[in-house]
Amino acid sequence: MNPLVLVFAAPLLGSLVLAVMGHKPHGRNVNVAFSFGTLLAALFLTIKIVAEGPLFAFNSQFFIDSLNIFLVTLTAFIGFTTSVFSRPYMRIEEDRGKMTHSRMRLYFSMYQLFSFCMLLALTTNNMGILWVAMEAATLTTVLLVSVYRTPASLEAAWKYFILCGVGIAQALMGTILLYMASQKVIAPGLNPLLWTNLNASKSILNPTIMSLAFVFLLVGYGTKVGLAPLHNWLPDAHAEGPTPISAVLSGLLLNVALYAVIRCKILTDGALNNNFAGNLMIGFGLLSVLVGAFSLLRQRDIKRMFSYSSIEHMGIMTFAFGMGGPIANFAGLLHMTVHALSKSAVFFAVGHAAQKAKSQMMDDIRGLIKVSPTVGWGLMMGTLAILGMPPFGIFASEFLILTSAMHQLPWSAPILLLGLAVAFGAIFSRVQPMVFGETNVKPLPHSPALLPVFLHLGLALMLGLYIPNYLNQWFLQAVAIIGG
Amino acid sequence: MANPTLIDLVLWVISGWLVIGFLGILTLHKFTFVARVLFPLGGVGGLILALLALRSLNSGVDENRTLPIGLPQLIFHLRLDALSSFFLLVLGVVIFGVSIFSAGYFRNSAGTAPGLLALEFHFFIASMALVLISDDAYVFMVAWESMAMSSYFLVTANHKMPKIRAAGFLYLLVAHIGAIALLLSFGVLQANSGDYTFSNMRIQSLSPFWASVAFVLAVFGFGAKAGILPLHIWLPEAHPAAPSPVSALMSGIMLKIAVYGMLRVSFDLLHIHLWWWGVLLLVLGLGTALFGVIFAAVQSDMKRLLAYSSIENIGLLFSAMGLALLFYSYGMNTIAALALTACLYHVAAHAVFKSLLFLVTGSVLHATGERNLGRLGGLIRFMPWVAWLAFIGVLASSGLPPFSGFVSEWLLLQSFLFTPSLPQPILNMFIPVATASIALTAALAGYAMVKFFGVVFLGQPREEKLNHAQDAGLFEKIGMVWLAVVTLLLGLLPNLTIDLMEPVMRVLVGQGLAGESKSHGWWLLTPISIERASYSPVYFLIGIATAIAFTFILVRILYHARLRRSAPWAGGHAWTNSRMQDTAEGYGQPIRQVFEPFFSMKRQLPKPDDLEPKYEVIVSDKFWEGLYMPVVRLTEFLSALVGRLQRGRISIYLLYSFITLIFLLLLVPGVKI
Amino acid sequence: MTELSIQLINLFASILLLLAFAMLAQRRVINLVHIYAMQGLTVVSATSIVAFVTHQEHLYYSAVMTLALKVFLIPLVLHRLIKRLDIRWDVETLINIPSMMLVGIVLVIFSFNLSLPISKLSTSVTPGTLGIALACVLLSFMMMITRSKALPQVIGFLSMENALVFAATSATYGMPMVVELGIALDVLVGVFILGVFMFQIREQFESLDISHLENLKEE
Amino acid sequence: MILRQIFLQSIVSGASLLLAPLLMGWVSQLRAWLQNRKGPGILQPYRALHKLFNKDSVMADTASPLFRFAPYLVFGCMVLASAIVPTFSTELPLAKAADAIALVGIFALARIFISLAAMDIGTAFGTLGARREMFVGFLAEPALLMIFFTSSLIAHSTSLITIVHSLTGSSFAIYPSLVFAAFAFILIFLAENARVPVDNPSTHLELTMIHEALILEYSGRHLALLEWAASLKLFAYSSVGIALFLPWGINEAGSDISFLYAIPLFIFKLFSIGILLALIETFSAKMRIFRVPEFLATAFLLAVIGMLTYILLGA
Repeated sequence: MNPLVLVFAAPLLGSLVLAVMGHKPHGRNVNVAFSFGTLLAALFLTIKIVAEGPLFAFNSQFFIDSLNIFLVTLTAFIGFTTSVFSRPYMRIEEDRGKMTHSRMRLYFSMYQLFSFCMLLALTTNNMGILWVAMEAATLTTVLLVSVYRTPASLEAAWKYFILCGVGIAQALMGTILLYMASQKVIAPGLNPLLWTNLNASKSILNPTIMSLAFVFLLVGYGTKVGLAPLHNWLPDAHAEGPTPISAVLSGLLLNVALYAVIRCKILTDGALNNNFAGNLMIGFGLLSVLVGAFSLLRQRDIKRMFSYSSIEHMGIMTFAFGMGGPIANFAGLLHMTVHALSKSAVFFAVGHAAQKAKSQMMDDIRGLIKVSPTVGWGLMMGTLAILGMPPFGIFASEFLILTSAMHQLPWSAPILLLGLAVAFGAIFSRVQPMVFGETNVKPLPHSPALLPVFLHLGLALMLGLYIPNYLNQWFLQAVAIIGG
Repeated sequence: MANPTLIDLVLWVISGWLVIGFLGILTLHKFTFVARVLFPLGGVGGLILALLALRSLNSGVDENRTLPIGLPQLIFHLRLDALSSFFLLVLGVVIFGVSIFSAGYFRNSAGTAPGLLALEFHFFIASMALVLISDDAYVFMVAWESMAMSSYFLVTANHKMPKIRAAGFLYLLVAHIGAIALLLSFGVLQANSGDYTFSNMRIQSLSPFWASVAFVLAVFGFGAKAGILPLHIWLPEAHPAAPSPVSALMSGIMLKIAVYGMLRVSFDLLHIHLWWWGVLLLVLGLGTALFGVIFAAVQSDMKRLLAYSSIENIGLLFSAMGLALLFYSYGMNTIAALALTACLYHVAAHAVFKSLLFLVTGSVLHATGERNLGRLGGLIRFMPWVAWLAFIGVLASSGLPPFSGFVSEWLLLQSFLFTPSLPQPILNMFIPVATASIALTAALAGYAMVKFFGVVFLGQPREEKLNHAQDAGLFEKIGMVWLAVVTLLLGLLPNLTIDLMEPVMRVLVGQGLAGESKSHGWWLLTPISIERASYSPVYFLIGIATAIAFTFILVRILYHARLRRSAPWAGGHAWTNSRMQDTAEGYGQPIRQVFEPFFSMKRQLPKPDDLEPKYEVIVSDKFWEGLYMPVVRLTEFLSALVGRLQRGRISIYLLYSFITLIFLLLLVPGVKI
Repeated sequence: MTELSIQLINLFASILLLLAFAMLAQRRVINLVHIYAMQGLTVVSATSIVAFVTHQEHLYYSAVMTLALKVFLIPLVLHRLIKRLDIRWDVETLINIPSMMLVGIVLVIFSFNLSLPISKLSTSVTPGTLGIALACVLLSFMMMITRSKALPQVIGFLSMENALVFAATSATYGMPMVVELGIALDVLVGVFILGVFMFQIREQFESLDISHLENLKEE
Repeated sequence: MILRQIFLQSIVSGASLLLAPLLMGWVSQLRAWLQNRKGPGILQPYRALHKLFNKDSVMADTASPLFRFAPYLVFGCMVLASAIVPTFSTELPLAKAADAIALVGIFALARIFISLAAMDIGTAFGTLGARREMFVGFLAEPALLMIFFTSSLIAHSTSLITIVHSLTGSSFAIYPSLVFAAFAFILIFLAENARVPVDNPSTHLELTMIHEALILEYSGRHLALLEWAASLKLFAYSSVGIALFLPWGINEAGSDISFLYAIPLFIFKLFSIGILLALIETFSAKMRIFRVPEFLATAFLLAVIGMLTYILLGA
């Protein structure tokens, strides 16, 4: 049996089952089980790909190569760890009366469906299905963000829906243009929307249509990536939803959207033979870095702050991919991986911290190291990882990005320097008094799930010091696919 | 491995430190074990490292090693050459003293658990050693930032005080910005070859413009770590905040690591050398030195005083380096070697005596609980060990013969006297001024040090509780005695030390001084020629000692007057008390007056009718108001501006998307509107 | 393809544009729904013609689906929403209607120009339709920007989607069936979610005026 | 050879030890005459030293060992200083051990010891004196160094002997840079030896005193040593002045015959310096302590200008 079927079946089935019994006490465990199943299926798929090379499935509608396989694994992995984190977290939310039974069912069911949508978006070969999956991912997360039904969460979800909906509509326009361009040139009998077919004949696609298409696609998927100035939904959605959702939004959804942009960039580059797409991405990237960094300074809500940090990091990645070249692309992929791991770890720690303090306001969170040393150190280490302190992996990718930027685009170096410095100052000055200092808050009733935090940080640490050879090979092959 | 090479052994020491650190985590709260076993063990590691480095310097080792970690295309490249060996030697020597001291210093009650402290401490020293043997940009940066991070945690060991947290934050922020600048500098140096090893950087030929960019970025990055003006701002905050052994390590070694990096980049990695680089370093260094020492003289917190004194010394190091670079850029390699010798000598000397002095403040702090000079005094009577050891450090720090600080100062001034031979007339004009400021700095350093020693240890105790101060414990004494002995040796045996630097000079400028410097015997230092200049601390010491001994004996033999003790005479005033001594502020008053434009001062003067008259002067750094606050305000302004992007209105957000779309469509090639 | 069908498609395109302008000018919410339904009908007609001319079977399915969804189901849902929520008027647009029309005209010229190079290269028989579809997208976009109530905003969103479907059928003779189905499903689910939301928003804020949704912002 | 060197060195050192108080006495006698007083006689310093050595020493009960040790060290420093400065002969084996920079270092070492000793007792006067002494020192010391450097630039050496050699060298030359240096030196000379207008050695007025405040707590043999050290300092400074600015006629290594005229000539120069000093002290008034920085800064700047002049004119 094709392992891809399992990869899809596990979350879909989980979604259905949990829609029925998600409110039961062991619904949490079932959620973990299904996520674990997805992870196993993804690993199985990965092993198959490693052994046999790229894979087509279902009449070429699905295509798995080195560029998406590591994202599939990453998505399944973070999906799993987040479900582990959800166990005690949602239990406390339920105890505190923020979640009713029906909301629990909705939450778990949508959580699985969301995983499914992302895996679908990652593995599909059809640019149309990619669009559909992205839109579906938006819809599921809209429900997840609004799950508390508070005025703030409704407002956040509404904005999220409208802004991303409109954005995604532009991506549909782009897809139509793409289709139009390929329809004219592609050999009859081949599906003109399949990425592999497009990629094979990308050099003969009409450059004008392709550049128009790329603009629409970039605005569309870029909205989901959270590129400034299309980013306005992102802090609201991160801050008002449940923390596990913030973790997967930052850790996964943004990556998937960026993945879509990269796929489009590959085609555009092939058609245009200039760096039009790259330049646009460089511009968006730098703007996002600056906007993200300067916005960080004024935050008082901890989740909001880290969501701005995600904007900044997505900016760095977009910049890296825009710049292109083997080193920058490698660094961009590495950054995607490590940022996902570190940022979700930070959100896990933040979740526990905010639950302890019963507030997301940073002024209310103090002395974590005293209440719970593990949460405190988890937040501190996660923050340092996010800020690019070695030996965490983000440092490795930032190292490569900055050093190659210094030669390829020297003028951008001061901007990046400014952005990183401001971000560092802003985040660290807030996190330090939260972790250190005095407090009189009592410990939580349920022991926090810190395994995911340290697992993620451990992996992020490892990737800074040692990248396993097979992962390196994937990255290298993916770099070859991205080219540029 | 049957016959491990030196670099392997160095790596074993580093890993040993890491293991000690992890043992610390395992024994988080076992105070006695951590203090009595782990810290001395780490100290022994330092000693072993020093011996290895000595061996390496003597045998002229140049060993490479790669470790299969790091980035896949860039595994860790390590290299042990003469330059790293020299710094490793300094590192090992200082760590031995500081670790042994720490064994007796840390108390169980401090904010951070002892085991965690051990982890941070050993991680810190291990990362410093790793910086020194790194041979590619990645491992260098990893070790560099680990060093910053671990020292940050050490600085904030007592994190319950908001002031300490603020100091730690400032420190890490400056360190991080500096690190990004370094990263960019390495980015230039690798010249887009994608190969980040130092050996690749050496063979890249950059245009003068790009080489200058790399150099200036390196100055910024390393200067931020070293505390060069105007990036010194963190230093006087972080040093007082940190526990004393940590201040000792930071001041003694970490600042030198920045000097090492600067030497590595400017002499080793860059293949061309422009004369104005030297001038830049020289000007920065001189400014820093003068600034540091003037501020040191007016401080009223003993650790701040020492921190500013470290700024001064770093300034001297940078000016020596700048001078060397200047000579080197004109191909005057012998004289460049002279200036570099001065620089390296001062690295060693300052590392040892400044750590010693910081350890002294630790002992004083433990015995009295006071850091404020205004509440100390007379401790020589209660803590004679600490006081006399401090005295050695103070004399070395003041640059007095025959102590270690004098040798480096002497060498530096000697090299300045060669500057008229430079082919640039404008530089010749500049040199007298530079020399004058070096001389002024040296003299002011003496002023500051007299203040430090005199106010802390001499006179009468300014507080009642000082009468119960206890002398340092055994471990503390051993640590300090070790450093004091090394200080004395460095002062008395300059030729032996310069011999050790010989291979370093060969690496950096192609030739050394050793051939000439001991041509008249090991005891006489003649760096260029005997006619030019000579200095012999041993003779010097013998001369003074003979004179003193002669005088003493003669006075004893010829005269038989007795010695009586009585209350101080004090010009006949009957009612003197300890409050009538000069305060630290009073002692700094002449400096405040002469150098008034340097400071921004707030005075609180007592009025005639005050019932509790209070006099207070707060001297602060003009750089805060003049440079940092505007930057902070600008950043806040910009962030407010960016914050206006997000006003909560969905229509506006949609408008952003709309405008972005239209704008990008206009950018599409081939679209004409 | 016959001359007649080309003219018909061009006619429907113009009607679509006209309706887009009408939507921009219309203040009564109920009329917006009617216009939306008419847009749907236009799209259905255009799709059927293309299907008829190109003999693509899946376009017929697409037309039927659009008819069911956009002419009947969604307008019906919207009607009921309006009744239940009791909203008739969108009191004030953020910009007055004449200036909005002016901006609209500029947008139309812009999109025509934009699609000009593509139309020249196009082998399609109806080169102008892409420009019109693009203009409709932008006009709907503008409508979303300027409306201050939640429901008109949603209608703007839906009409943008209509324009996109029109672009797909007229410029490319329809996307593959899987994609069309997916798009339709997404739209349907989206409308339901929005409907649920609107009830909840009214419950929480006691109004559907989106100016109440401005609490999450930077100080 | 070695014996000869040790012999010569002892002669020179012994001579300076014995001559130093004489110079002191000569200056005060001259001052007395210039001020129409009778004066204590030129040998008064010897008598004073003898008296002090024979007296009991009274020491504050709070004094630390540092306090007792300081007079010996200061005295030792001054002996060493006068041993390495060429007086009437350049054949000084000890001079190799310390050059001009080290000489400045020796003075600084002595200064720091005496200042610390003054702080040790913890009286108001002691700390005041220490502060003022260091204050004068931090300006005078670099100025002195600059003066040495001006001549070092000419001689391409910091060794005092080489400097004297090259200044007395084959051909007579006028060095304008040395003129500046000489003026600077006179100012420093006054300041460093606690002379009017910077300090007045014959007063104990607390508003003005510097040197006296430092040694206020000393008595008996310790005071004697300090006084002797002060006269040695005056002697050393005078010798420095002679060596740098009036070096002609000094005995060069290898020509023993020149001792015949070198020694009398040196004594003559010394006495002339004494006259100059007495004149200056008589015709100027003591400055306020706040004016001292200006005075010393002038000296410092003059010395720097001296160096600049050398670089500009090459002479």
